[in-house]
Amino acid sequence: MRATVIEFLGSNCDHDMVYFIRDVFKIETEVVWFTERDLKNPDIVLLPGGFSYGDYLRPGAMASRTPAMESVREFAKRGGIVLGVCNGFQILCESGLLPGALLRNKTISFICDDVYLKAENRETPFTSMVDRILKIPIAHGDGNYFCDEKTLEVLEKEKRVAFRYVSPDGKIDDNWNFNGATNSIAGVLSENKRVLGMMPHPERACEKILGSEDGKLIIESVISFLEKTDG
Amino acid sequence: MAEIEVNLELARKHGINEEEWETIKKILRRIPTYEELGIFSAMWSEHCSYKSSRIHLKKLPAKAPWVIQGPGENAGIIDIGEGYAVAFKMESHNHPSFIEPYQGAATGVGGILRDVFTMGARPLANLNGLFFGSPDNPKTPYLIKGVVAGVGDYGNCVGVPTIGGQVTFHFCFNGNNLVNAFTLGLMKSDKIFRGKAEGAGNPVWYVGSKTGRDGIHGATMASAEFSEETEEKKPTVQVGDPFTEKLLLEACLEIMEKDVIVGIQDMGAAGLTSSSLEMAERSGSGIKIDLSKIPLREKHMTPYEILLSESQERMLFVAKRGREKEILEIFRKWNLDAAQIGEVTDTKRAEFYFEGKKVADIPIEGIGESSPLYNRPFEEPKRFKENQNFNAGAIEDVKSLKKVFLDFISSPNLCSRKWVYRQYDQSVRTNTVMTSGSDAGIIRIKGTKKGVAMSLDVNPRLCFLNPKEGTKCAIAESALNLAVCGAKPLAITDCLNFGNPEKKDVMWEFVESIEGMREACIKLETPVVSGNVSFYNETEGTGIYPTPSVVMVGVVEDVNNIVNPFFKEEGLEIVLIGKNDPVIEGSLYLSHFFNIDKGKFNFVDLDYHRRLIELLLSLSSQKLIESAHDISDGGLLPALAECFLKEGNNIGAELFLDENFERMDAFFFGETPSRVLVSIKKEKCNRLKSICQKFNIDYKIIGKTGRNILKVVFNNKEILNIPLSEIFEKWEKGFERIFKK
Amino acid sequence: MKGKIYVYLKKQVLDPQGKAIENALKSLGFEEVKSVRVGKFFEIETDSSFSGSAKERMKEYCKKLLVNGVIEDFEVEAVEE
Amino acid sequence: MKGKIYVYLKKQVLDPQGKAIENALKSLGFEEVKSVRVGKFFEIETDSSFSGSAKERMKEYCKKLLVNGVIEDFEVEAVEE
Ligand SMILES: Nc1ncnc2c1ncn2[C@@H]1O[C@H](COP(=O)(O)OP(=O)(O)O)[C@@H](O)[C@H]1O
Ligand SMILES: [Mg+2]
Repeated sequence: MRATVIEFLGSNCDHDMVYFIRDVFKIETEVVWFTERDLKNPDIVLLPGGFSYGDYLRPGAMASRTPAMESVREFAKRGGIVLGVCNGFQILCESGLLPGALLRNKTISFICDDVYLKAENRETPFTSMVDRILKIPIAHGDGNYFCDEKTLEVLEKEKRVAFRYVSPDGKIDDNWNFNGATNSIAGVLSENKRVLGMMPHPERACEKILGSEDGKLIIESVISFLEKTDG
Repeated sequence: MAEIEVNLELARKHGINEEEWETIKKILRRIPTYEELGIFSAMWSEHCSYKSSRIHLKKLPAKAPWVIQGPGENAGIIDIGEGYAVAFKMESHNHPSFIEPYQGAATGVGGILRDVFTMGARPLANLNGLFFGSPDNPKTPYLIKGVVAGVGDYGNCVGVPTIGGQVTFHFCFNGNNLVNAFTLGLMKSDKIFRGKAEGAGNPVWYVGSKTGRDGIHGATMASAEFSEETEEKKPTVQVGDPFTEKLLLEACLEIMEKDVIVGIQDMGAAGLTSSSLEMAERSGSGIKIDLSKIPLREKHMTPYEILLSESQERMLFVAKRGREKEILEIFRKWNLDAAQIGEVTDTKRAEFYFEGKKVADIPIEGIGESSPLYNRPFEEPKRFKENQNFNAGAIEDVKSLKKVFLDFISSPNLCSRKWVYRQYDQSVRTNTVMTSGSDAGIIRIKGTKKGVAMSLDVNPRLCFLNPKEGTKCAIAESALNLAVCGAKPLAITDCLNFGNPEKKDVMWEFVESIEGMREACIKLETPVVSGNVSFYNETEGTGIYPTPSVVMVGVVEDVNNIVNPFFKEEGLEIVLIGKNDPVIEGSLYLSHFFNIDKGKFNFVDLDYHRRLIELLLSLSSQKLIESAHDISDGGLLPALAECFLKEGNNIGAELFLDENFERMDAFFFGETPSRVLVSIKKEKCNRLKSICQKFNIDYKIIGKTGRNILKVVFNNKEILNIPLSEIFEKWEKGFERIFKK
Repeated sequence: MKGKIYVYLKKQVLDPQGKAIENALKSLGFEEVKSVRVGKFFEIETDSSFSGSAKERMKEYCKKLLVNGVIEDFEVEAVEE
Repeated sequence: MKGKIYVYLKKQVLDPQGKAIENALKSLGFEEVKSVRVGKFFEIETDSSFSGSAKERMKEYCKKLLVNGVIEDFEVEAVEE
């Protein structure tokens, strides 16, 4: 398996993502600068979190209009697997690869905290191993997922909500939906379910010493998916 | 433009007095140009020259085998082993944060980040010390919202986790809030960069944001009291651009990998002027700069303005010759303006040109060596002895322990700070192994077992009552905060926030405080490797309490052995380690409930304290205890509560007291240094006891962890019984109440 | 050319910032406030090295970057010089 | 009353957003762009339960909350109804 992490000007979770994939999972990982078009033949493209272009204008707006993202769009069209985390999720929405948009948190402020996630659809490349409620950190100012009603209906019907914010015991609860996302949506899938955008940071929950290892289940799912499709 | 006549009157407007004016003329052997006057004024401002503090700062210990860089550089550096070193420093941004809380705080964080990465270290952790006026002051909510958002947004955007700090409310900060920002960065111990301008002929480069008319004379402003006049003189407020800072950080670290940089320094207070002069001064060289080559944001800027602009996100560096292409390539990659603006000379002079004309020519030694140095008069104020004589005996003792405890734990200085630190990214860079809500912030060093721990502390009230002993307490507390987690304290950085040094009592506070810092740092073997002085924290003649913030930095040998403050299971023994002789004189209890800041508090016994620290380190390395937490502000009962005040935690405590105590208030809420609460499995108690005996530290079992409640039993009588949920609710909502008022 | 572009959040889109400001104004005693919506604008200066009308050019800026059609509408005000 | 308040960054004050947008437009091929400044506006609706003119009232909102006089200027456009 080969992974590619895209770096944009101002990305600040790029190193964390590379550490997660390359050092924790020992997966062969390439780093591609946003001006490049060659993605170096990956099985998965990862869009890291963290303030590309300072979140100026709109989070993800400027990054989504870079040459590397054109290649990511083509890669996704061919059925490639793409995971965007936090700012990566925002970039995916801005580039049209995922529907909807991420608005300012309902608190108006940045929120850094642990959230609990429930995988709503286990039949996706990202969730087959997610057999429990995940505890994963969020750290964002604009994570309040929004889409129009028609889109929402489609997302729910097609089971394209990958993760929802829940209470520690797995219940939908507004008190645990810190940013105010529509239908407590924390992660959204593309039509072919091979592009996932999520606000929480699985790469920050990758070792016991950091407080949780739950984020690993998502990559383990992808590994198992790729093994099946390859073999 | 008409020539501006430079004379004594103009010099005075620049904050230069007659004596200094004469010295300037002597150094130059002529009347200074307008630009030169600007340079002298900035360089000789209190903020840049430390003219009132220098002779005292020299007394601080700065050496230890692990110190790689002491004061005098952009940040201090200590060796942490395995080929790594950490650079750290703290800086104040008090005045700007009062004028514009959001931008003032944001640019404060930006400035300290640059101080650290300019040395070649990658910033890995921030702390912030925030001091606000009384919560009832109408301006307080506005200030705290702005400051916290500013600190958060900047660090979050750059991608440096903020993992601790302090928030203190006291009416003495009504007219002057304080923002002290700390950054720590990691580097290879053999890859250190310094602010040097060496090698005549080497090019001088400018990189980063374009220069505008921001904050001209900011340094001078930070060197005067607030008054209506300063309101008018308000310079253009500096706006932070964390995105550019992030690019600058990455570009600088990338270029440092190549072998092209001779010296590098950020442009902080007094901008280009101080960075260029300081770099040349350190190297005993000269520097020649063409101001026409500086990238400008605004039209028609004068050389004077260019010299003194405090535009943010800019760096100055000296490179080796003939490496232009590589340098430009890297900065182009990061979308940054870079320009060659001059060169190093061997003239020992700072020469500035503008449009072909020489506008300033100053002997660098002159500006440094002749820089004013004051031994300002100081005198113990009358209030000092008066306050010490206060006796709390007349204060009525606690009647309802429950009510007082709940009020206290939800009060502004004790309640949860989560409203603040939830706005800070604490986990970016995936190193954070302990963060806000515990006693210290700790990051692990990837590729090793080590961790670096840090804690920011000061108790302004104690420093007001007794600056020397109060400062000792700050250092002692900071060290103890590390030790309870299992980190060995190694060195400190400080931020000395005081009032107007021209007042004898303020100067006395300063001198005493330095003496306390000296004694404590020598005893604890934690030298002062960097720091910052902020005077003139006064408004309309009223000054703040002396507030010498310190950050202690230390090392954890194995992050798997870290101890946190929280009770983990029922049935553990709760042991109080340390001398249990609390008093309410000078306590938060007395200040909060009775509005009295008086009395003689218990001084720290540094020998005892040092043994306590060693004891704690031995406990954590042996994995003997389950939790540890120091007892500080608020005394025993709040500290005990802090061992279970955590989301989702439902392990409470029962205290069994047989001791005869005279007063409830002193026993439960009184303060004294060098006390720690630990929880431990019953079967290990004897071992703990014998280790305590070995270190000659007092030991007493005072209770047991239990389920869901906080209970106190005194002589077989229950005197307190509160469900944890009730305590948690009160404690957690403390900040909301400040905003509702 | 000089131009101004106004960007509005679509009506159906929740405006958390507007809501917060509304509440803040009310709590300052401005109880008459019924609703607040926040928008942004761009003031843009260009030279004349482009073809087509100024207004069309500005619309292109919007479509290519400045506006997210999922949540925002815009208006353009261009001054040719 | 309905009103609009436009808030501008003062001329001398750095506009990091504007600068980044300017660069982004250029790199998308709009090389004619010389400068971009970003501002914001508020659309406010109120009932009539206040005294004084609508315009004055809006100015009060600005001074009390909406505008940071240290770095921003504003303009008010009020429609009495
Ligand atoms: N401004 C702040 N930013 C981040 N964390 C903070 C801030 N203020 C306080 N904290 C955190 O809240 C907790 C309680 O603070 P404090 O009572 O000052 O701790 P201590 O008494 O152990 O020094 C600590 O973990 C501290 O790091
Ligand atoms: Mg502590």
